[in-house]
Amino acid sequence: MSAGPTDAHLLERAPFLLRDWLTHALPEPLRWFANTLIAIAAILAIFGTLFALLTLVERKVLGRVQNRPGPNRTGWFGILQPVADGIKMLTKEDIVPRAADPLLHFLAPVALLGFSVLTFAVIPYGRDLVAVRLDAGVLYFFAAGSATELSIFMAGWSSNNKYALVAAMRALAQLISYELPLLLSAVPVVLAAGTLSAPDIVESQGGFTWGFVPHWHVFTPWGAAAFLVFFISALSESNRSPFDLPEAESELIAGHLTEYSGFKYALFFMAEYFGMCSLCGMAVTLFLGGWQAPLAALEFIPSYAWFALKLCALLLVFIWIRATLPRLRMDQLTRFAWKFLVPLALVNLAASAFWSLSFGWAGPMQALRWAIGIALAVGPFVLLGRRLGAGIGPRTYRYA
Amino acid sequence: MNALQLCLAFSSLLFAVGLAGALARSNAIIVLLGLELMLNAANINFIAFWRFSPSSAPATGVIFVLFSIAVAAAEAAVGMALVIAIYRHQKTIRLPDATDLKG
Amino acid sequence: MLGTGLLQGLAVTARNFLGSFYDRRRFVTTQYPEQRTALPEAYRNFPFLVCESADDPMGTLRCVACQICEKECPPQCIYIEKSKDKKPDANGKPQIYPAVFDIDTAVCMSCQICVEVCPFDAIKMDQVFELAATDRFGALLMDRHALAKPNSYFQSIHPTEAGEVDSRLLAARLAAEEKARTAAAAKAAPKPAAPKPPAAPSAEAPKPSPPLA
Amino acid sequence: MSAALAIVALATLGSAAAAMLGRSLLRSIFMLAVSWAGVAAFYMWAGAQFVAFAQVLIYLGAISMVALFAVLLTRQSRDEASPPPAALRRAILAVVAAAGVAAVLLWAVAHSPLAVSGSLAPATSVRQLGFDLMGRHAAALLVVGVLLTIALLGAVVLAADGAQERPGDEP
Repeated sequence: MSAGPTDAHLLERAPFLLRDWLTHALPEPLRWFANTLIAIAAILAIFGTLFALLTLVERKVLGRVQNRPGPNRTGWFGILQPVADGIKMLTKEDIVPRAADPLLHFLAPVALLGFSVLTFAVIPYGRDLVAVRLDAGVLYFFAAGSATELSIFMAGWSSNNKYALVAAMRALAQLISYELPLLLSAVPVVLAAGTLSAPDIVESQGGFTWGFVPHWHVFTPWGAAAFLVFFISALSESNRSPFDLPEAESELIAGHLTEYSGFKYALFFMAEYFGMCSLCGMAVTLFLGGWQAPLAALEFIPSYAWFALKLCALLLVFIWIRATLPRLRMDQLTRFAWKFLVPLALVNLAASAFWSLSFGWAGPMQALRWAIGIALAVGPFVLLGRRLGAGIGPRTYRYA
Repeated sequence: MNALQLCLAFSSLLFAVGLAGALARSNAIIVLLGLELMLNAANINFIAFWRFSPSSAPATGVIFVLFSIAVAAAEAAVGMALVIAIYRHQKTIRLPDATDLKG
Repeated sequence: MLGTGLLQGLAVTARNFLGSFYDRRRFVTTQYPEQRTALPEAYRNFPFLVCESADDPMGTLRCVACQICEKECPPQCIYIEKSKDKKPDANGKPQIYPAVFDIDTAVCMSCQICVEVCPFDAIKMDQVFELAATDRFGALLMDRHALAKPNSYFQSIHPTEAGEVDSRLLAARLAAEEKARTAAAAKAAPKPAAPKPPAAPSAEAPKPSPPLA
Repeated sequence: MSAALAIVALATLGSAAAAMLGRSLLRSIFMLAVSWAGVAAFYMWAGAQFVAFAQVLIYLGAISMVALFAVLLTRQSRDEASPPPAALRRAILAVVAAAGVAAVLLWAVAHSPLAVSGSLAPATSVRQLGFDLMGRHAAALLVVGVLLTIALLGAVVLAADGAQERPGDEP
């Protein structure tokens, strides 16, 4: 963690003041170590709490969408439900199948959680509020994220269960397919910002046009398209509905989690929500201006509050989508990735290159720039969408 | 032995392990992965030389490794596709059994 | 265009989400143990025995231990033992009564056949559904003390059916009393000119036609 | 400094050797993944962060996945059949050959006059790397791009089912 802003007001500096108050007595090398530990502890504590609340909020929102109240028995409005769930998970028996590979069976949830936590290191949570300031932070994020696939496969294979194995293969195919559009939709942002460092990408989105339109990447034509692709891929990468094929309850019991119980199951659950949070955090960083305030007049609110607000909004959209869309079929899933998202992301790369090249255009040329930019974003969407819809229609069953 | 020599020894041993695997095993996938290990050993050499003997072009070693990784990825993709094609024809991926040119 | 259907779906869920906060008709959940909805009148689960008064349930059971229900019960969950002696029923006639009347609610399948075959309107379907017990065997086997419930209770849970049964029973009793009176009058009158009632004025109980027959 | 290198090297070599010796194919691939992660750790140690992340992304995220897929698609039995004598002889020969190669290489490493400059290479920023890739090495980058495209197409053609579903080809 860096030194922290000096000219910002008190609330903005609060995390740094708190940290320095805790560690100011320590000698220099030890102090650095303690600061790092505090950063890790803070991330784990905050996202652990967020995970607990998220499980509750998800069930509440799903309930409300289906016109029921959701869990409301444990504590005030069900606020203690996560605690009850946690106690239940912890006290359950940990069952390892006799035919399973015990080492990999144990290692899978640990590795998955480890890699998911690693991705939190490079996300800037506020002005100068980032655990590790890496030059290649975005690449680090995707590298750590891609390693989670291996853990899911490990879980599915080591269970020695046919459902788990099918789920593992599905997870592999799905994660490989959606890794590509996820990366490709992040590339335009890197192109526009000229850096792979997450804090610098957020810095590059500062400022306002006419005082009220923030310079976030999502407010450019290519940015909107890239955000769409990134968001859909993030849904898929975090195994969320409508892309939750690896754990499709209706056909695969619980997918790769079939043979897991008790605390290991809880770890998987936690890792899944951590992955969701970190992907949303990256989406906020790349496209929604990170910790930047949406209006200049609102900059008095501390930056980390803005980040938290945007993160929670994205997470709510995740839940909203889960409440709405039914699950895709496997062939639809891969077709959607390879025939729609990847070409869209590639065309979008060209669109963002055009946007960068035409930076200097002014006056009427500015209108032309917007027209071409929007055409480059919307055109491929419409054309590819038409082609995509062509093959997906109702299926004819030969033997049914 | 200085640090550079340690790195080079590390890479030589990794290369030998990969070579032994590629020569000894009959499973096509393991042979391919042995080749990948040997490529990795070469990459380690590039990084070691870049690290310990700075030249006029500061990033050359790193860039060479990047290219090498790209080539390794291509090799893996084509290699695995070949393995699957062989399996489809011969119903085996044991290399000693895959002796026919015509499948 | 691609995605318009998805947006429509999202709009529907959003409407439901927001609607559940202000529209009580949408938000239909009843918080069960605290709030209860009125059960529909036709709801039934397990049988109970009708008695005339809550003060003396065992003395006023309508059941005469004819054992028709025991024989008809498909899962055979009813067990009856007849009494050796007789007790006067509601009309003052001496009747056999059930010394033992057990229903195993763990076996009962709520088919209502016992109710349909009972000639005395003595067994009816109850609406009590909170029967959970920690003892699998004893707690779900109900004896006649547990099964006996007064007619007023029957009135409260199935008003339509109970009213029908009551009016039928009343009509039968009135007819029987009328018959008895005319019989008594005929006996008292010396002249046998009065038309004789068709049915024999025997001491048989006024037998209503079986319900729902 | 050297201790960290030794730990990383031992872990990498150990898992690589275990992968090459293991009977279970999938376990071998997991061990190889560990070994590739070890190589990435070596890159981190050597200050080549970008390469380390690329290594993790490509080897752990892509190549091990492709290998796992190949294993699952070509699965006959869980383990290889027990080695026949010919295979054993070949394995011994292979180990001897590899040991010979290792000995020669190690001798060369130990006896070469390797010029080590006192200063370590300056850590290259990603920006510098990007300028180099697009400037001095633009042609090579282009060639690699073409190579990857062709490899991808070739892989798809090779792995695609040769017997395409012909019309009227009822199962």
